[in-house]
Amino acid sequence: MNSIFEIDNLNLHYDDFQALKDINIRIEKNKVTALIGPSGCGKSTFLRCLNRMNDLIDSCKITGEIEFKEENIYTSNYDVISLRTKVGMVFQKPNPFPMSIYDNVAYGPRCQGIKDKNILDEIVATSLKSSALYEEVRDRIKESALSLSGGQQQRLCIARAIAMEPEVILMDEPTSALDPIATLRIEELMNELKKKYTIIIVTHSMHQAARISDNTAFFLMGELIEFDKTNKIFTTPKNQKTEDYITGRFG
Amino acid sequence: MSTITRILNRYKNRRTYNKKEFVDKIVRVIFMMSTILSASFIIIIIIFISLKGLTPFVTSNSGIGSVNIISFLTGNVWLTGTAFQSSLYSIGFIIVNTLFIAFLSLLISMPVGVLTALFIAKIASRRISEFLRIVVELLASIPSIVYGLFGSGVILIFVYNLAEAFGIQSRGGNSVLATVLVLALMTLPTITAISEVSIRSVNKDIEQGSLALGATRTQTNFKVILMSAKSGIFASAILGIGRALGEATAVSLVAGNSKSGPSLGVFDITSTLTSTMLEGLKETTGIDYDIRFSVGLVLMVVILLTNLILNYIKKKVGSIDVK
Amino acid sequence: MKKIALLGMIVIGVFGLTSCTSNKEDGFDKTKTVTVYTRDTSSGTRAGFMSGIGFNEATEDNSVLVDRFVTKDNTGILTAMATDEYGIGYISLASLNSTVKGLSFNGVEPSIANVINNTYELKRPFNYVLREYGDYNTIEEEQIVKAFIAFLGTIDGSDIISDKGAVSLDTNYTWDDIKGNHSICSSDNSGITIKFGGSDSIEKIAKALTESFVPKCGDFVPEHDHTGSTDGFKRTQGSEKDGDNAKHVGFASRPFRPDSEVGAPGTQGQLAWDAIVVIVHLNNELIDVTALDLKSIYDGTLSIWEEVIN
Amino acid sequence: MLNKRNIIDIIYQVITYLAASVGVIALSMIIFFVFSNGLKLLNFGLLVNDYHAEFYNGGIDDPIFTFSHRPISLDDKVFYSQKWGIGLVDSKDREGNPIIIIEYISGDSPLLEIYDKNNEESKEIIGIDKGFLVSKISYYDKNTSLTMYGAESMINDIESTNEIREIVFSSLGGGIRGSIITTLYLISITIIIALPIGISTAIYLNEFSSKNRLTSLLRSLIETLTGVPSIIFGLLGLAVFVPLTIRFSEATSANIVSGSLTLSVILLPIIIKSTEESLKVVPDSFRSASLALGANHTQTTLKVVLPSAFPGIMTGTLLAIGRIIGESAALIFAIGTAVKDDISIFGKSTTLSVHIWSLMKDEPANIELASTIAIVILLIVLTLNIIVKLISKRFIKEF
Repeated sequence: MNSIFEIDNLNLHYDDFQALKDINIRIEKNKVTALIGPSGCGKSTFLRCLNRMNDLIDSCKITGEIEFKEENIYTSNYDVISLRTKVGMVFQKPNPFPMSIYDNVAYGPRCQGIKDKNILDEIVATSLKSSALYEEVRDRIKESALSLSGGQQQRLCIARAIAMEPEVILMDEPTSALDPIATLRIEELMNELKKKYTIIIVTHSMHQAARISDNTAFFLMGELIEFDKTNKIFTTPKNQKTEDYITGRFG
Repeated sequence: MSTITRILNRYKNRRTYNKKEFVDKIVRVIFMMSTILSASFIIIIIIFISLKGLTPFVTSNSGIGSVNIISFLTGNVWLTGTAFQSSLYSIGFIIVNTLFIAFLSLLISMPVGVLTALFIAKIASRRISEFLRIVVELLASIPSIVYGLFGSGVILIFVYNLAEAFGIQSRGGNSVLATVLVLALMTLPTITAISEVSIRSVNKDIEQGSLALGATRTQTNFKVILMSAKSGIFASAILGIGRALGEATAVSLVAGNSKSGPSLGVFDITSTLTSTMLEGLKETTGIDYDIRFSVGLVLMVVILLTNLILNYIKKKVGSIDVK
Repeated sequence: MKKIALLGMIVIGVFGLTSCTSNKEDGFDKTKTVTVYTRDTSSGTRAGFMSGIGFNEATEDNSVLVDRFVTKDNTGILTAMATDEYGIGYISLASLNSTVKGLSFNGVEPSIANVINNTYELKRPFNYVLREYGDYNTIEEEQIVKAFIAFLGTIDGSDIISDKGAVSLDTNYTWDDIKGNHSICSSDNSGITIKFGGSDSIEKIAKALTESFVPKCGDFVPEHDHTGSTDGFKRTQGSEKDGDNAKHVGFASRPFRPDSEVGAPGTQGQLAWDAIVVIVHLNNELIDVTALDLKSIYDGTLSIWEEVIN
Repeated sequence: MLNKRNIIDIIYQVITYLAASVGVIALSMIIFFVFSNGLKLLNFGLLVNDYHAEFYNGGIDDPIFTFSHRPISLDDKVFYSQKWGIGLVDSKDREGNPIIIIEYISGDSPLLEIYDKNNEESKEIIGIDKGFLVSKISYYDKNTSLTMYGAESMINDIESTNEIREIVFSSLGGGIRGSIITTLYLISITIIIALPIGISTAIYLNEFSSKNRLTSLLRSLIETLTGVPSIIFGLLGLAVFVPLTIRFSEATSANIVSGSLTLSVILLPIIIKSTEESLKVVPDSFRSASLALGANHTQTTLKVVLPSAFPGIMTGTLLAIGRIIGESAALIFAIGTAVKDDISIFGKSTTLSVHIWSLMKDEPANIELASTIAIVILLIVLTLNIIVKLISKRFIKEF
């Protein structure tokens, strides 16, 4: 198995509350991995561990190991900023910056010190093309990103993330704020993207998980209950709790 | 591998860790320095005012004798004896006057200011409220001396005639009432502006919720909106009372600057800590000058205590906030 | 639209109410108490007034005054007398106008003529004090200051003093007569700054004097910073003479204190007199007041107008 | 149908309208008071003229008298001297003092030959003209004609004399150009000092600081600053900033820089508070998105958070400028009260509101000019207000 993330004995506490309990999981490269489970089960928290976004929360304590490309990312001198350029992220609500479309996409590369206009132009064009937004916005690339529709905004956020050419894209319920048509377009996009990138997606919708993912992990009360090929999880779950959840008995 | 990918990888795999973290650290230190600088001014002020303000109590004031701190804080005659030759100062009655006046002026400016804010934020049409807002902003920037001018040119005459109508002989209108009116006017813009912001920021859902339950506009305005904006309105009161306590120039033109007291009748002349400070600041040395810093010190303590008490009340009130 | 109309009606209503409280014209009620107005203890006018009515102890002591007196500045007292029918106060003669009534003092009308002929007694001197001779940065500064003081004694100088409402001293020679003695004034002095300070009551006169004297004396630069009589001596020969606020010429609107403000010989002098006028409201029946009555009013012995108006 | 609920509603409504109208009336009365007192002095000349008048001492030798008749067009209020060919009128200067103005001077008047007495050798002709002030005329044989005696007596005096010893002219002073320039300097310097410190403090408190005792101590120290009355800030300026600027610059007394430093301290809490409020409104998702893209803390703050908070910071700055323009108590100590025409940032001068203060301190006070300056202040604030509103509107529209 060609894994990009290897997580061993991961425990996470917010003050006294244990949000993740003893997680062990291997994430496969160039596959879509879906994380499912009821609200508050720890799936989003887990996702945010992978690019160390949990660092921003003071009360958050983590033990265990997360290896990204065979290197533990939770060591004191690990380069977090470089990690985040390799592990991109798309959030629940579309959150483009109040700048132009161009500046939004060019933001990441600029932060890394790329100033050459030609290179930036090419990055922006490529990213917008790969996120299937280019045709819609090519004439108003200097206009405010806030003038786009919700679905377009979310695709812009994806373009912004892939402008850095990361190896992994983390998606935290990327379609929960969108209408069905916009959701469909994002899902199509993910199918394209997984050729090049490893995608880890948190989703509320089991149908979405079934449609797009290769592997699925089921979280409950901070524990990883089951992790397997998506079709196995949805057809022959090994664990009773998983079966209860996907058949809609709770959650 | 495309050119772009190569370039990006080059930038990404650069050992940026040290540099970027370093920049963060430097920037943090710079920002922290400016924070410490901002915070240090109050310490400089306190040290400076205390050094000057405590002199009359701890030194013999070049032979006159030191001021007794107890009688200074409790007595009811500003100065017994000749200036520069006596140490018998007391400001007990002035502290009472100052608090009394600030309280009364807030009693007028709070309801008027808050209701004006409600009017601007919820009732008036867009155009009228835009106009009123500019008026309020303008008034906030009028120099206090101009308020003093208005006070001595209009309010004194008004109060004098008012007292006469009641059959009372006032001292040319110089009175507690005139001072209260001037201070109420001066605090009005502050209270209106801040209350308006907090009224405006009340969540629309709450408002609509109330309307949907069959409450009228007026009921919604008073029972839901004002209640939800409570903490902001309280904050405006704190700022308002701060200005009322600290205002000097305008007050000294209408108070009458009494030298004994306390003055609790509305048509009686009065004096405040600030007007007392201002009066003697022409000279530059000697006990009659130094004692003004003691008054300033007391003023700062009074303002601080008032703020603490009001903040405490605000927290109490805030905890039963309508959410 | 309804709202605007309602608001408009309220506005008109309140305006109407306030305008109803107009002045009543039912004459002067002698049974009312006297409201006493005074300047604060640092004022030179107050010092002149109190010593003029023989109440020296009240110059810097408020506790010997009548209870509930009102403290105001010059303008404050003037405007108060226009409103307060039962008030009494004092101002500088130069400020007197027709909105109030100026009283005769001991039977003598307050006028410039009566001040000059020495019959009007309620007055105070305007004095100057210079730095000690030799205590100047340059010899030029000292010479300009000397020329300025000489100018004060000329007809040209006293004209300006009179023009600003003070009473000038008698003189019979012009600047043209004496300018030969002050050769400094024929050179270009535009790089020299002379600092004036002290009494703020004399500020206007001092400014008028320098404005007129500057072109006569090589365009030196005058800098005025008037903070109070006490600073006049303090900043030329007293404790602050070498401080940041040091002055070349200081003014005092009262006599120099014999105990603490005696300077080097020839550095102090008088430039004018200022008359102080006792003022009351126009409706007041009083036209003349004696020093004794004033003292009794200010120490509280006479408190009802009837007792003053016999 | 009027039921109980309706009646209560109406009562509440009336109270609101009443209160709002009281506020509006009070506020409009102040504006009315200021305008009714000050409007008549407001003109362009006041804004651009010098405060200090230019004085000339004129002399005249062997005048050749004219006998030009009084022009018919001359107003009745003008007093005319046939002998000297000059028409004078009583007026008042901007500070309310009586003055005498030259209303007319005939083409053959001997007074046109007046030379500069201070320059005896060259005897340069001054070239007097309509609009000049005559402050006094002195003679060899009788008392000087002074402004205080009026134009009529001055005309009578010169009509009955054949020799003039000295005649003093001046231009009309009392303009407030110097005070306006000082105010503008003060605004710029104060903003240059206070804005960076205030914004970086707000950023530190809101973005960088960790929640600990030190932070909350710093925060409450800064909040305490808002409660300090401005007169005490003035004393701080006098005791700390004035000596500091004297030590490290060419300044010799209180100056614009020391005034700006003092004002900066007054403004810091205002700027910090309003900046912090607008930083708080910036959604956290912006910060996470930026960090997730590999930006560091500094980049996130400067490139994303700060620009989003920009309109709020502008509003805070506007409030601050209003405060600068209106402040007088503190500045009396920290910048001085000397009205100047040539403004230098290390020299003494006055702002508009201190100018008002010194007019009020005069004996007697000049309420008209004080009100006129108040109008100028109101106009400046109004202009700034509109400018800032336009800028932030544009800014919001663009992004």
